[in-house]
Amino acid sequence: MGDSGDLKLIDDSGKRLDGRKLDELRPIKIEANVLRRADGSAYLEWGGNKILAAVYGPREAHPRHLQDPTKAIVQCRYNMAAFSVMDRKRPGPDRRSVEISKILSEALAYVVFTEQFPRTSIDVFIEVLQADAGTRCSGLTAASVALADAGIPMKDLIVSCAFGKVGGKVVLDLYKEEDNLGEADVPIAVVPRTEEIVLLQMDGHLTVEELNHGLTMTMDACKYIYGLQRDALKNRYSTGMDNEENPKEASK
Amino acid sequence: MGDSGDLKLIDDSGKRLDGRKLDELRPIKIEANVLRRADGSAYLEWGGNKILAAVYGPREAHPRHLQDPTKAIVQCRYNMAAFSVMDRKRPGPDRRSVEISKILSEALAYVVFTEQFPRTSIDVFIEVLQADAGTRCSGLTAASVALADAGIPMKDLIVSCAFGKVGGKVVLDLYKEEDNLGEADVPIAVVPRTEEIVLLQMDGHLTVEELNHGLTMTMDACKYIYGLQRDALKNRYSTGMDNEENPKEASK
Amino acid sequence: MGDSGDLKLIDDSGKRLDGRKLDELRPIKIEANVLRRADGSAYLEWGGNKILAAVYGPREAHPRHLQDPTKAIVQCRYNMAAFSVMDRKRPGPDRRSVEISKILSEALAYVVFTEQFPRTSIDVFIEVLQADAGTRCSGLTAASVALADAGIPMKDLIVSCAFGKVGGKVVLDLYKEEDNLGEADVPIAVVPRTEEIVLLQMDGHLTVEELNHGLTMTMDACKYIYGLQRDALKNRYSTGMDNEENPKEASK
Amino acid sequence: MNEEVISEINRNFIYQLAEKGRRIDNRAPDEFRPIGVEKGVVNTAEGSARVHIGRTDVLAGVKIGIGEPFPDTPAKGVLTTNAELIPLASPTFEFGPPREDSIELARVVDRGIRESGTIDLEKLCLEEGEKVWIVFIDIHVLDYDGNLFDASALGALAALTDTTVPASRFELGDDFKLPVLHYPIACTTVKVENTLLLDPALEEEKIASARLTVTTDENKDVRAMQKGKSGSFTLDEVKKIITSSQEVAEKNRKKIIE
Amino acid sequence: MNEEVISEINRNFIYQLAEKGRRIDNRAPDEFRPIGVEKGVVNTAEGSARVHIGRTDVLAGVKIGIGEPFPDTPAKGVLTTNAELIPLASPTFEFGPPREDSIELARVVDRGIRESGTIDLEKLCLEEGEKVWIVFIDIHVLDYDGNLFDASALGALAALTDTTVPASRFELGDDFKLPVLHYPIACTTVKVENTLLLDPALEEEKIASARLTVTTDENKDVRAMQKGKSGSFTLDEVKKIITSSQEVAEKNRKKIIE
Amino acid sequence: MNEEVISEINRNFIYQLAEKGRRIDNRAPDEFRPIGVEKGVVNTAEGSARVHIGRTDVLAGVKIGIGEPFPDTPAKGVLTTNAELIPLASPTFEFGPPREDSIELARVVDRGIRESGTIDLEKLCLEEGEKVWIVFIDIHVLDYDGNLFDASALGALAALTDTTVPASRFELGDDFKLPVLHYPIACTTVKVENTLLLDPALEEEKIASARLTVTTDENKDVRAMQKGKSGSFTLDEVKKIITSSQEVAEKNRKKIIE
Repeated sequence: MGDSGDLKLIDDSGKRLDGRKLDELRPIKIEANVLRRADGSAYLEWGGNKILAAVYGPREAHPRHLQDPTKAIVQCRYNMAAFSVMDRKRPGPDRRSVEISKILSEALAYVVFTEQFPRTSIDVFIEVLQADAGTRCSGLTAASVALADAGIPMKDLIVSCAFGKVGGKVVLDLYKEEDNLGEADVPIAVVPRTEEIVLLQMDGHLTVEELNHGLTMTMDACKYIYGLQRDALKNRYSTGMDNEENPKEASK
Repeated sequence: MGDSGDLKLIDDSGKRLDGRKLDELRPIKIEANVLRRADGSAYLEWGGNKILAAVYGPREAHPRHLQDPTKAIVQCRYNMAAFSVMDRKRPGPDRRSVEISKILSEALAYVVFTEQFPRTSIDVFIEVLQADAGTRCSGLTAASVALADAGIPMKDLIVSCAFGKVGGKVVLDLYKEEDNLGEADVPIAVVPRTEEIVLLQMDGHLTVEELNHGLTMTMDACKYIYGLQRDALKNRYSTGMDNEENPKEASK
Repeated sequence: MGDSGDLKLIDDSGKRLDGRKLDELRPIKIEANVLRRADGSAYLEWGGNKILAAVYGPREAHPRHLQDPTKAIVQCRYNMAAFSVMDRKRPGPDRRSVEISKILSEALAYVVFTEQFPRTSIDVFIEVLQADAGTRCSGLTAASVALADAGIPMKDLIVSCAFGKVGGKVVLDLYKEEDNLGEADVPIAVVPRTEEIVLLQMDGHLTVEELNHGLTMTMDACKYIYGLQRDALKNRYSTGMDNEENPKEASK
Repeated sequence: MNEEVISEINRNFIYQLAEKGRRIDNRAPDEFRPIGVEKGVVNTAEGSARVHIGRTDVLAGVKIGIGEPFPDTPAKGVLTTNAELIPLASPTFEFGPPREDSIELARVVDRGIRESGTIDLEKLCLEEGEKVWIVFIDIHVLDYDGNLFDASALGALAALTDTTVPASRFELGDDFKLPVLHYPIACTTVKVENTLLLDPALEEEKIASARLTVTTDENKDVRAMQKGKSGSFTLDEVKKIITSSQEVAEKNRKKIIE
Repeated sequence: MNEEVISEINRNFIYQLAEKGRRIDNRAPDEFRPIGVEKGVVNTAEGSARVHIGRTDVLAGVKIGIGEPFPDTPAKGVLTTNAELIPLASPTFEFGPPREDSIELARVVDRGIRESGTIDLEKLCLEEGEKVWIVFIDIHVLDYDGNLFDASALGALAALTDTTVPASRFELGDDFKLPVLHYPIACTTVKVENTLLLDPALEEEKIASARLTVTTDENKDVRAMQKGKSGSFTLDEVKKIITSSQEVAEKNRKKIIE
Repeated sequence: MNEEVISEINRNFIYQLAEKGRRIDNRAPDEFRPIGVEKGVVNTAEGSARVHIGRTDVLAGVKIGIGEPFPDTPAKGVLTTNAELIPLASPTFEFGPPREDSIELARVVDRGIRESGTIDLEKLCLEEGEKVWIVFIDIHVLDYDGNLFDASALGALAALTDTTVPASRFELGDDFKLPVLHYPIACTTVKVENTLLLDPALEEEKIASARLTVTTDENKDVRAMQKGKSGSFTLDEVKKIITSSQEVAEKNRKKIIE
């Protein structure tokens, strides 16, 4: 969390630098079934984030010592393209992406009926093509659509969104400038039907009251995003990058 | 490919800086069966190149997932000694040697009767001890002698040679200075009996006419080198680094 | 080995900079059974060295190709904590620790009845928490106590100690300053009952006479340390870091 | 015997106890195991502390070096945190490069310290944009009996409060105590069936469905959180955990400051 | 189902079609699949392009940085090319460090651009021997349905033509378009039985015996070639491939320049 | 046939010979195999030598570069030694990063040279604390038939005596011979049953219980030692080995100096 200096992140009318209200999400667009080779996929634009998620599996887990005889393992790999950020990122995993991959894997495993696929791996790949803060939330939201698109049996989708604190105010869904200069960032992921929390991180400085307020605000936002996810899944045979044909069917 | 500046790479009488004619090879010397431990080996000097090639196998492929139940895999590793070039090379594979190893493996696999040795690996190691341009061609030429020396059943040997463009002229077999300052470099490998091309790379700038001329010229050169390879194999029990004894037999 | 410059490492009365006589050891303290999770463990302070050793096994050797069908393998890993030396050490193995781990493994394998545990691995971990010269000797001395604490059948313990040459004199058990400025360092490990030598390294400059003198002196020191090791093993249920309970028993 | 195979019986036993609000070592659900903090245990480090939480044993060392600041904070010192899950500490820790568990541990400890402004990094600037003090925190886990997050965070903070910047060694003036401004304490709670257990022992940690670490400062404000494991919490559970973490943190903080 | 096991039936089917000069998707042997090029798709990159060849989908991004020139070209900018065969794009791409396939891909694309003098590197010198602009081309394969070489080369070139050097961000004057001098186009042909097929689809690529990529410039001159796979070409085949590559390159180049 | 499986018969045969003081190749226990030293074999190196001990074949090359001195020896050049057990040389050498065997080999050779002050490193200082000559010794094992330590040490020393510092290439004055002050020679002895065998051949090395390498200088002083393998020596054996190593070293040294 940085230092905003003289920059006023919230103006006198309570609007943010990008014109949003405190509890307003950035525009979100989700498409399911956008890739040919993957078993399931989704493309998501969320503010300036552009994210692709793909699912392979259930397939045999490699190496074998990873296999769990009682259930499938969910292996999520979060990766940023070198050009997805202002200062070129060296390709390959770094400590940040290893941690994010771990917590996203844990969150996704909660909703997948892993017991149905012992010894297998369900592999989820999240590629950040363009980043604008909130990539782990965007990626997780896209990944659960890709899982559903792959036909993996799930309790429910997962929706993820962050809130933060900017210019002394609790606000929803930070974008890059707010993330750099804000006072706190709290990514959350929930199972919308049950309101269970499956991912929760926080860094910065918040009172308990601010935290509680933010959690409630974000839970509501997640329910809205849930609708977008379901729409994307409904529309997957009518829209998409190639809407003249159904590529998954065509490949069989 | 570099920039020759004021340096005249071809003189008025059509001779190159090292005195060669345009279509003249550097001196080449090949010896087979020069190492004790390897199943087959060859030592080659080609201009300023000094190359050692060794073959092990067919032997069990490791790790096991590399095994092909229908045929042997040919794994060639091209490596430069740290001291083989003017600026010390860091030991170990780099991106260049990984690419060269791949294309040399592919070329060698064409002539080996791999179907005879399912699940095995035929391992070919090429060590560049002293480099003077054309090391991949030298290495491949040595490697096919080492394969024959190891008694691996083959359709034919492989011969490799490069042509290039220097001072506006298409020339055979670039050496270091020409390689640094020349306008194009085209390494080729052929099966001499059938004139099939199994390796072909090019970088630089050539017209189609220059390219066709160079290909024909290099094909002829390869046939000459083929003779040297066969002589080396014939002589393997009469010459070599230790001509007082046959090391391969002695070790049995 | 360094250069002592004007510093006088041995004073006129034959005392060393830290007040020790030429053949005097630094204070040594050994405790056995100090860790809960390990099968055997030991903590050792030797001058300014603080060392922890732990043993796991015999357990299945991984990866499988390491397994020896005729005996157990002894795998010792020597590691220095980043903060154990004045200039922070990058975490993870370096070339020095790889070499030390190898020779310590070899030394320990001599006294373990490895034939009793085919296909297994006996894993020994040595952690240098604070270093003051002689860490490999300290570590090996601690490791053999940890092996005994783990109940691994052994011919005898191993004791290790170094001698060196400082200010022209052969001295026992160099500490940091002497190691930096001394003329030679000779770490030795012995099986005390048989006086067999299982580890011997040397660097510096010694005459054969100095070497022989030092070897004899160090053999005597090892026998003294052997007593400390045995005391530690005898006392393991009465002292230790948690003497109110026996942690090994409590965990069963 | 493979210690990692917790028998079904043992698992069920812990479940049954948890339902009744009891634990295998007779602690209350919100009770920490005994905590021991010993500072100044490694004289080659600029600061160090060994922390026991029950039988979990962590050694944290601080080394101070000199380097360049980050471009976006040219007038601030640099903090880096590393954790090593060395195989000495547990049969499940493997030899090799850091894996996701140790990376997560290091990053969670780091965020707790960084986000609370524990160190006054501005006092660690030597020459703006050119030269600053670098604080290396290295966490060495020695015996793993559960709840590494809290033990490591406590060790790191204790080692920082023990640290002297060795300016004289670098001929940069007098040595000085590392300026520590805040005292963030991490408290970890796990969920076993529907019971929340603070400071999980190893067996509890293994069978727990979800984990939440809450780091609070001396004003009871929240500075960092990290949820882990493939289970879920309700919003109410999260709120309850935050409150209990605040309370316990006050107690545990005294082990550092006193 | 393991997609990599192409059934004998399928293989034979492609062979039989090839003998008759036909292909599984009804293309002519020298016909490319539909090509789509979209520039400017990533605003964090200084230049970017997404290229489809049929269902093969590649995203190329260009980042511009500042660094030192190579000692032997002190007055020239630096070009580096990297390709990532990320496991999102195919069940056969593995997670981990670059393997030989991605290294070969990156090097072939790099040579096509470098050897044709695509970028006017002399215009990218800031201070001779000290400071130059560095052009990073990163190729991200998103969906792999054959012929990555041509798609990647096309993506890289398209991204370069989309690139603005962000000089003002570094306070080094006004931004300017990356100076692009040439337009090298790679065309890949494979040999299936004795038939030459341009722009191989995935199934064709898999069963082909040999592959040849020819990169030609707008003057029809050859700038780079790369033969792959364990089969052979006759000299006549090579000449035929070069000619057809020149022709198709002219068509494909228009997708970039138009 | 897996060469690594030495049959029980062969093993017993070597044991029985050793008991009688005899060896498989009819050498005396303290006899080296024929040694061949050829200097100046690689013209891209600043110094080089190829050494045969029997059929063991090692190529050592020296490259000279420029770099910074170590902080604690600001007025001295830098020596670094690397050894590659390339898989060309033996079916037991694997492709990949250096493993413990090659690391031990490099470090033992390095210590022999370093501890005897072989190179006058003070003559390799260009600018105190800033710029010194760096001597890279690279050892390439070409054929492995036992006793790599002695062959590598001999190769390294021979290559050093062949080395010219290429000052003119760096425009730093005239080229000059690398100043070599001492001639340390490594002699390796193994113990087979209770017999000590100098210069072990591959088969002897494999079945030996213990190994001791003793490096002595031209004054017969000991400069480095390294014991290896999981067996033991008595104090008497060590003393005997040191004495015989001194004697043989004198003979072997002549191969370098003559």
